[in-house]
Amino acid sequence: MFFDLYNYWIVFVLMMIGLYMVINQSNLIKKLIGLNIFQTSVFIFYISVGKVNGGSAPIFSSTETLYSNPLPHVLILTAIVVGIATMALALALVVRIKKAYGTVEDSELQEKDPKC
Amino acid sequence: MTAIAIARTTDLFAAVMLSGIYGLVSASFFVALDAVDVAFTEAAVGAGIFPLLMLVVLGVTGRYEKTALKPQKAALMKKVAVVITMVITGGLLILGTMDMPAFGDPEAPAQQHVNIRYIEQSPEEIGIPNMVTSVLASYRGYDTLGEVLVIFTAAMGVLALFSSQLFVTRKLSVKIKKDDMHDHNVLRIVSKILIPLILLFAFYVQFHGEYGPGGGFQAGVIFAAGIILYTMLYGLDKARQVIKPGVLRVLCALGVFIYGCTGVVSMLSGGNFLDYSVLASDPIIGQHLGILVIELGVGITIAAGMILIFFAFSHQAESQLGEE
Amino acid sequence: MLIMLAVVLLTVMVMALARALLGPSIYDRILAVNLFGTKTVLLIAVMGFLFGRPDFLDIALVYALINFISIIGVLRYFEYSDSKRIEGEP
Amino acid sequence: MELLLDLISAVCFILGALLILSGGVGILRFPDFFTRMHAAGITETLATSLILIGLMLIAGWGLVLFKLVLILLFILLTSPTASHALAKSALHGKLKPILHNEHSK
Repeated sequence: MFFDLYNYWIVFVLMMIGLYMVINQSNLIKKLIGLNIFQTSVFIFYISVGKVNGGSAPIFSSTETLYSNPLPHVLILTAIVVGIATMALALALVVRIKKAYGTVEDSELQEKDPKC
Repeated sequence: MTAIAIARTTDLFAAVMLSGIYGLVSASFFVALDAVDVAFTEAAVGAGIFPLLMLVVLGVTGRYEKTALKPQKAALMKKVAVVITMVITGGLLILGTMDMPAFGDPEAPAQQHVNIRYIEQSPEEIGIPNMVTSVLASYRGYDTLGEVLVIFTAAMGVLALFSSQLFVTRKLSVKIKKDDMHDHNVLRIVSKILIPLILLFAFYVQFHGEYGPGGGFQAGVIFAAGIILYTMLYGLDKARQVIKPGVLRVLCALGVFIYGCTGVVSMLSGGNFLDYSVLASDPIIGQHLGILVIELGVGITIAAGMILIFFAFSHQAESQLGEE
Repeated sequence: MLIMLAVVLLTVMVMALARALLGPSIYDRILAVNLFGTKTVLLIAVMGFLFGRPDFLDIALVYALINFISIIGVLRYFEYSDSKRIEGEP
Repeated sequence: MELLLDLISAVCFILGALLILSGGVGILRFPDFFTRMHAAGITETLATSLILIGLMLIAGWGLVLFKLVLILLFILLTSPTASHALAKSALHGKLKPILHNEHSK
C-alpha cells in the first residue's frame, strides 16, 4: 500500500532536481536543461495519473477491454512539442544574450547590467 | 538517476549527452506506462531534437561552464539554502501524495469523468481505433489548434530574434569553408540511403496515426529530423537550396491555415467550429476526413517550424564561425 | 525467456550509463549513448512482445532513427566547436 | 514446427543476451576508448540482429514481422556507420589508441 505511490515520488525527486538546477546554476543553458528536467517530471506525473493497472495502450483492439486514460496522453503529447518550441525560443534568447553581453553566466550578467 | 549527474557536471557538452540519455529513459518509462503516443513524441523530441538544438547553441556560446567567481562561502550558503528549500518543498509534495489514490488504481477519480466516454464512445462516434488521435483531433480540437498556434508563434519568435540573412541566399563563392563532414564518405552514402526512408516513414506515421501510434505531431518531428540530418551532413547552404526558408515560412503558416479553415468549413456547412461530422454525408466518414486534414495541417506546421528553428540556429552558429 | 532478455538489457543499460557518467573523454560518452540507444530499441521491442501488444514497434523504429541522427549531430557539432577552439587559440 | 521455432528463438535470445552482456562488461572494463569501442561496436550489431531474429521467429507473419525486418535493416545500416564515424572522429581528435610498443615501455 505504502509503495503504491513510488511513482509519484520519483516524479517529485526529479522535479526538485530540476528546480535546483534552475535556481542554483548560474549558467543559463544549464538552467534551461534543468527546466527541461522539470518539464519531463510533470509529463511523467500526468502519464502516471492516467495509468490503469492491467490496462493497455489506448488503441482500440478486439482483444483488449481495459485501456489507460487517453486524455493525459493527449495533453502531454501536445505539451512535449510545445515544450520544445518554447525551449527553442528560450535558446534563441540565450544566443542573443551571448551576443549582447558576451556571456551566459548569471552573475556576470548582473555585473554588466546592474539594472536587470 | 541521470538527472543528478546532469546537475553535477560542469562540462556542458557532457550534460547535453546525458540529457539525451535522459530523454531515452523517460521515453521507455512512457512505454512501460502504456502511453505509446507520448513515448513516440518524447523519443523524437527529448532524445533527438532537444539535444541537437542544445548542441548548436553550445557551439555559439562556448562549451565550458565557468566556475563560480563569487566568494566560495556565499556560494556555499546559497547552495545550502537552496537544498533546504528543495527538501522542504519536495517533502511537502510527497506528503501530498499520501492522499492520492494508489498508482494504477482504476477507481481513481482521474479515471471517472470524460475518460469513460472517450474510451467507450470514441470507436463508434469517430470510427478510428486510436483513441489518443480521436481525442486529440476531434474532442479537444480547440486545444490542439491552440497548441499549433503556440508552435507557430514560437517559430516566428525565433526567427524574429535572429533577424538574420537567413532568407537571403549567400553567395557561395565567399569562401568555401572546410567542410567538416567532407571526409565522412561512408556516413554520407549511408545517409543518402536513409534519408528517403526516414521521410517515407514520416509519411507512414502521418497517415497511419488513426490506427497505430502516430499522427501529425510525431510525423512532423520525424520529417524535420530527416531534413536536419541532411543539413548536418551537407551543410546549411545546400539544405537551403533543397528547401527554401521562404517556402518553409509559408508552409508553417499554411498548416495553421488548413487547421483553421477546416473549422470554418465545418461551421459553414452547419455544424460547430471544428465539428467534422458535417463534412460528409456520413458522420463517421466526415470525422475521418476532418481528422486526416487536421493532422496534415499539424504535421506541416510542426515540420516546417522545426526545420525553420534548426536553420535559424545553425545559420547563427555558422555566421558566428565566419566572423571569428 | 523474454523477461530474462529484458533484465539483461536493463543491466547493460545501467553499465552503459555508468560509462557515460565516468567516461573520461567525450567519445566515451558518445559511445555509451549510442550503445544505450540501441539497447533501448531492443528493450522496446522486447517489451512490446512481453506485454502482448507487438504493434508498437514503430516506436522502436523511431528510436533507432533518432539515435543515429543524434550521434551524427553530436559528432558534427563536436568537431565544429573543436575546430573553432583550435582556430580561436592564436 | 511451433516448438522448433520457439527453440531456435530461445537459442537466439540466449546468444544475444550473452553477447550484449559481454559488450556491456567490455564497455565498462576496457582500458581505453578504442578497446571499448571494439567491445561495443562488434557485439552490438550481432547481438541486436540475433535478438531481432529471435523476435521475428515468434512473431509470425504480418505487419509486425515487416516492422522487425525494417528495424533490423535500419540497425544493420546505422550501427556500423555510427561506430565508424565515431572512431574516425576520435582518431582525428586528440585521442590516440594504446599501441603495443607504447604499452610495453
